[in-house]
Amino acid sequence: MIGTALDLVVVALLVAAALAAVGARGLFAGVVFFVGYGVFVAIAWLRLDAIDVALAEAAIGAGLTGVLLLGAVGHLTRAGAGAPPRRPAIPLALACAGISVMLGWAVLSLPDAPGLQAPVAAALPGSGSTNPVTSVLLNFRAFDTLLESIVLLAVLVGVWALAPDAAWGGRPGLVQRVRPDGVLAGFGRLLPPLGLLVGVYLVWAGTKQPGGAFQGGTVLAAVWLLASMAGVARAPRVTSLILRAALVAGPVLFLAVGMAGALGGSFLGLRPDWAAALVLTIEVGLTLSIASALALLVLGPPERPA
Amino acid sequence: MTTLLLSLPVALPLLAALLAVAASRQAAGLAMATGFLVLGLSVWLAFEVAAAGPITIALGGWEAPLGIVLRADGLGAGFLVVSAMVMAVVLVAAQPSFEDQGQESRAGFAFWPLALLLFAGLNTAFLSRDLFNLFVALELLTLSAIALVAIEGKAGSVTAALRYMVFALLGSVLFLLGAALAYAAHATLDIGLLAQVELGWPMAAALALMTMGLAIKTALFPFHAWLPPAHAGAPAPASAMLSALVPKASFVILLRLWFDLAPELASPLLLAVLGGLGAVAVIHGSLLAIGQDRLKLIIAYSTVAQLGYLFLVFPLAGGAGGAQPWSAGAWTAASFHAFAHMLAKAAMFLAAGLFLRAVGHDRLEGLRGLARAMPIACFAFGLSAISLMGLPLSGGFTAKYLLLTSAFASGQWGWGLVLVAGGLLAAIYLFRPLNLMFSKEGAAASLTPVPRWEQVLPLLLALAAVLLGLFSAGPFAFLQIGRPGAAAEGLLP
Amino acid sequence: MIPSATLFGLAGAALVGIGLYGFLAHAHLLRRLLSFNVLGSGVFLMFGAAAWRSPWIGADAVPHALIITGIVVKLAGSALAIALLVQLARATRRAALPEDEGRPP
Amino acid sequence: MNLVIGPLLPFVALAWPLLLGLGAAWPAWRERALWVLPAAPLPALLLAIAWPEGSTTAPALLLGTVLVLNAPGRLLLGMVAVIWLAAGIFALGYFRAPRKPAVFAGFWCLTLSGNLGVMLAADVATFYVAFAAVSFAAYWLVVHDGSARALMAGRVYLVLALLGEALLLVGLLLGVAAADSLSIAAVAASLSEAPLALTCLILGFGLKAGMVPLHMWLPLAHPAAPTPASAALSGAIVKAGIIGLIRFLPEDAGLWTTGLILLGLVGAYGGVVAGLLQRNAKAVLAYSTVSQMGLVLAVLGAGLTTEAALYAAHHGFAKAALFLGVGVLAATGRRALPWVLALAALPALSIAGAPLLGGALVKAAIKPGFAGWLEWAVALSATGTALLLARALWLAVRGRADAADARPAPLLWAPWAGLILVALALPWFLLASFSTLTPGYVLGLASLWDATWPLLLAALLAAPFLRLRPRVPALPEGDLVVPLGAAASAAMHTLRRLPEPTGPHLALPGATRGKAVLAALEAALLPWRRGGLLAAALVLALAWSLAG
Repeated sequence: MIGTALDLVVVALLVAAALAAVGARGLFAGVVFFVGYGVFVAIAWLRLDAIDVALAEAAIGAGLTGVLLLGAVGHLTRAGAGAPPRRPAIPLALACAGISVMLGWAVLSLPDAPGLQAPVAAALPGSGSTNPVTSVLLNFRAFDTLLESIVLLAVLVGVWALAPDAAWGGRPGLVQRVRPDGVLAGFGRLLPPLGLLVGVYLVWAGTKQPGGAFQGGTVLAAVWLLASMAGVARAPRVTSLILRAALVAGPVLFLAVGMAGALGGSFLGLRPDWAAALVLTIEVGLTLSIASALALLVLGPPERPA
Repeated sequence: MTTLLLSLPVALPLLAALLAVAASRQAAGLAMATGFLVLGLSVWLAFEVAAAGPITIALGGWEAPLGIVLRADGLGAGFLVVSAMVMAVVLVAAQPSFEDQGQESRAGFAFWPLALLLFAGLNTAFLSRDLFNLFVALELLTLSAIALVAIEGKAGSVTAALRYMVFALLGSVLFLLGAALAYAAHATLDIGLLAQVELGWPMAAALALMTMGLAIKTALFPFHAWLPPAHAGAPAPASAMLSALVPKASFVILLRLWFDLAPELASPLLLAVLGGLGAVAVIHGSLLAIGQDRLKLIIAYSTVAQLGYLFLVFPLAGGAGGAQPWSAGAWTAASFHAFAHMLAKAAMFLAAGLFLRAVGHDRLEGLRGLARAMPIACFAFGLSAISLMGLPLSGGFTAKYLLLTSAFASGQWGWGLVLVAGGLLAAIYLFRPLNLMFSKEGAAASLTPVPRWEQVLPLLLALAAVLLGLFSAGPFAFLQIGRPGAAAEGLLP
Repeated sequence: MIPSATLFGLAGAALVGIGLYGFLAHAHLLRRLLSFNVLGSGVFLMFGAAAWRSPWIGADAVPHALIITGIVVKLAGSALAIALLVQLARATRRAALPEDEGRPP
Repeated sequence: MNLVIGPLLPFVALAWPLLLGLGAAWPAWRERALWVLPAAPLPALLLAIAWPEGSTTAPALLLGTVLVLNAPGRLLLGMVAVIWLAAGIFALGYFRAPRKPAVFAGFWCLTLSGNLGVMLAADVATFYVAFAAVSFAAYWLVVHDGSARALMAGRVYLVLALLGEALLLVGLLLGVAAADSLSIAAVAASLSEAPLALTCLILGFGLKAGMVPLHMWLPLAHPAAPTPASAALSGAIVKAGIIGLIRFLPEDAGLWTTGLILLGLVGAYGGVVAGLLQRNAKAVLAYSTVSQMGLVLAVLGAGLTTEAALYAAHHGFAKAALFLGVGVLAATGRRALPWVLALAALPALSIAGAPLLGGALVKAAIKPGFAGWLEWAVALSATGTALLLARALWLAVRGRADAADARPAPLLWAPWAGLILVALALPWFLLASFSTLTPGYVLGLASLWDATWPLLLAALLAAPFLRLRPRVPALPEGDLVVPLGAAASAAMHTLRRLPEPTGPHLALPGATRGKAVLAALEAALLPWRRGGLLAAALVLALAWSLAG
């Protein structure tokens, strides 16, 4: 009973935050509501016993997306770019309500089929991880994860391609001007070591407990961004070989393991006795690549001539 | 061996893309080598499929529903081969524009990985049997395609890319929603397994969502308005990939949904809507192509029309008609049409790119008398036009012939009229550029010379489009391999 | 007592509707994108709720993994869209597509 | 998979002209391209004369190409090969300084290949492709000399050929749908249940064979072409329509049985009347083709397939000889005229069915198909034919060479004489196998009289004309009867006035406005809200319909 009440509160907050984020008058307010909405979604995931998802949602869905949106608000404001205000659209609202009703009905009429808990549990030993989510991500459905880590890279290449031709070879993003004794600079020095620790823990824990390359990578990306904003670390040039190597290392490693498996008879197959070591290796490689890709996505294309 | 044959067409472009990011100096060579390697592998795979029937592998050794299954049947392997042909040629054609000249440039860096990732996404979409995996593959494909649209960096191309982006986001979220509902209802994402279960209301909603999502991604009328500016604004090799290849991925998945997964669920309304929108697309796109004054826009609007033909397969072969004798013809015709369009459209865009380079702009009057300066490229353009119009002996003709036969056999005359009208309209909109190209008087005074080997590239593709018509019996039989309900006999002796 | 799965599944359906409305109704591209993210998380919530329909066996890990993948892909799309939008804003001083604010495309 | 199953020669016969045609385009050979013409039909000739019956398949070509060599096809294949061979040799002597020889040779070869292909094809796809090749490639033969008259004839030809192709394609598609097979035999068998398909096919083939009222292109196009091409057009190419009818007509053609006989007889007599009013020898000969093909159509309607093939073959040889004869006479001076004229009159007499010549045999062969007044009508048509061909020869003699001692070159008269010989002799050898008669029957008194009286009648009718020389009214080429003529000339007038498209803009009325409307529609579809609303609504509608 208490559980249901708690659920109802979370759902109410979710819907209210979503309405506020979508309908807010100001752009900035909308983004703030959206970040808040992200937090409530993470709570909802905790209620559904999905700690891995909750971590991912908090780190990526609310955190990084929020940062991206906030950054875009800044850019748009600086460019003085506006758009006509939203006009209410009754037919559209009806159609969207119709979609919601359709989906709600589908939710209520789902057949009473169990999920894949049993097959996952049966395959877990020898999959290289005791965390079923990690096993699905890096072993059972490794192909999805491989493609997904490469999607990030594709998008980064696309973002970089938007740089002015003259800026090619420069450092990503605008140059930050930070007061050396300011609050941000202080945080920038203080937080990164802490964040580094959290990030590494998340990756390492991912094989046994909730966590993993994506969540850990996001934290590490945040660390880098913070340090870069504080002026502690400068982003390398886009042509830097080390940077490029870091970006592709994880997927290349993943793909190499997969091809080795293919030579042994199954593409992306992991030998059970080596699986644990391979999973950890891939996780570490992916973390490095994901962290750099995410951080660079937030920084955006290089904008100043090299 | 089969494991490698099925996984390498996906793994090789991925690996090459990663290496192209790391070592951009070698990217062009790497990409071209990958194109031909994948082409060779696909042909080999096709021969294996022809000899032994559909080939299936479970990735990581995990069978569905836990794992992801790749399957090469006639349809998948056929698309794999034709798209690899297009890709191999397009990558070679891109080399003069995008190869690094000593110093790494922005576009020179970005083009190769994006093209290769598009290739990988495409091949995955042709082979995968897993709805969520297909979603990720489509995302990889679409995001690379959008980045390629914007690669010129002008305000116009950024606008076109953003418009494309908005449509693509809607399409992919609808597809994802459908896939999620399918899993929630039946605890599997595998098309083969879903085909075996009793499908209820959640699956009906899921199929409606996925169908609309894929239709939007295939730029079906009225969700096509983003396509012409996006395709016409990109550099020629990118246009060729965007117009010839990208829409086919979502279309193949659509075919799999309605012919593999739930053929018996297709309602008359669904078939009528898909076929009707396709028919309108044929007429609308062709009429708009007639009105354009820029060559690349004509070609792009022609894509809108040509994609419309593909959707006629649903009323002609889908639903209850799937058991009829004519359905094999119509079903195969859709693939044939897609093949012919892939080859001819890529050839056309490559040729248009050469014209643009020679003349400096792509307004129609610039084409006057071009056939004397660039006979090979103009000939290639003419050959592709023959296939697009559906004139006899070309791949486009075989496709239209099969569609027409099915339309008549099933008594659905209306679709036949659309086919005939579409062919006539195509002749009209292609007549203007052709007439100018081959006109006797007047020629652009100062043309930038274009090397002959570059003109041969579109010719290769155009010839392939014509050869497809000349030798259509083999491909016809090949496409039947693994076709669901293939028990129904085709129209061939 | 209503099962959490049902409750959050319905909430997800509602969020999809809210997000879809914002995605389709806004001319401002950043708001459109923000709404798209709401729409996406609504989809994931529906999906995740379905994985919790049999709490006595435990949560189904497959949807969870798929959702994590989905979240990353969604972020990738948003990042590219935002980068394009910033370019558009700089080039045209507008944050909407021309046809959506009545200008000729 | 074997590329070709069965003997290779049928494919060689079709591919060889194409190869030669391509070779003619080779820059070094371009000026002497005409030399390929006589070589092009040789493998086909070998095939027709010396090859055993049978079929050949190329499963990978088109939708699976099947070629068959059997009785009516073999005869017409041989006829096509012989006529093109003779015309090809004749062309060498005919063209002094040919205009664009490579283009002429190329399309000559393509037309020939198509013409041979229709005689061999046993599957619908190959047949259609061959038929399209012969129809469209022949256009370049018609317009070869580039004169206004030829271009005009070409335009009419092209419009009607397009119409014919469209009819044919629809008919074939419907037929394939009805038969559920690509085999011509199967399609033909199922056509009696598919009246619409049958109608489309008969009209399409009839158009090619000069069936009234679709014949209008024929008297325009045949005279406009250079003489060797005219011979091929009137002798060989029209037979593409005949073989189409032979192959596709079902046992029970329903109303078309009567229809073909009636339309055929209208053509047989109408062609005579219109032809007599012509001023140009080749136009008269073209109308004679309309008239003769009318008879063949009637024979087909009566159900005598092999006899029709025999009649058509004889007509092919003789008519080609007559066309070449016009060219030979034009190169003959007054001195050699009597001899040449005597020889030139032989094929004319043969077509009119004069006793002991080949034509009398084929006329006898088709007689059993008709009874009652039809028998008389068919027999009487020979009178018309005799009058018509006499007029053609008379006109040709008026166009003879100016120099009194001009003599035709061997390259001109040799192929011509060869054709005459074949036309007169071949029916004697083939009569028994293509009809129920034997050659001996023709030597009987009754049949000798049957063959003679129409000619006597013709002479009686012609006598007053020769004496009185009244002014006959002239009829423009391409017009058969007055109302049709008026309509046709109105149509031709419009065609003449159609501007040649030159600029990038088609000058269609209302094009600008239509363009604006379309652009507005496209702009209306572009705003995101509309598209989105439509997508959401469609999802709901589809989900509802799928669940129902």
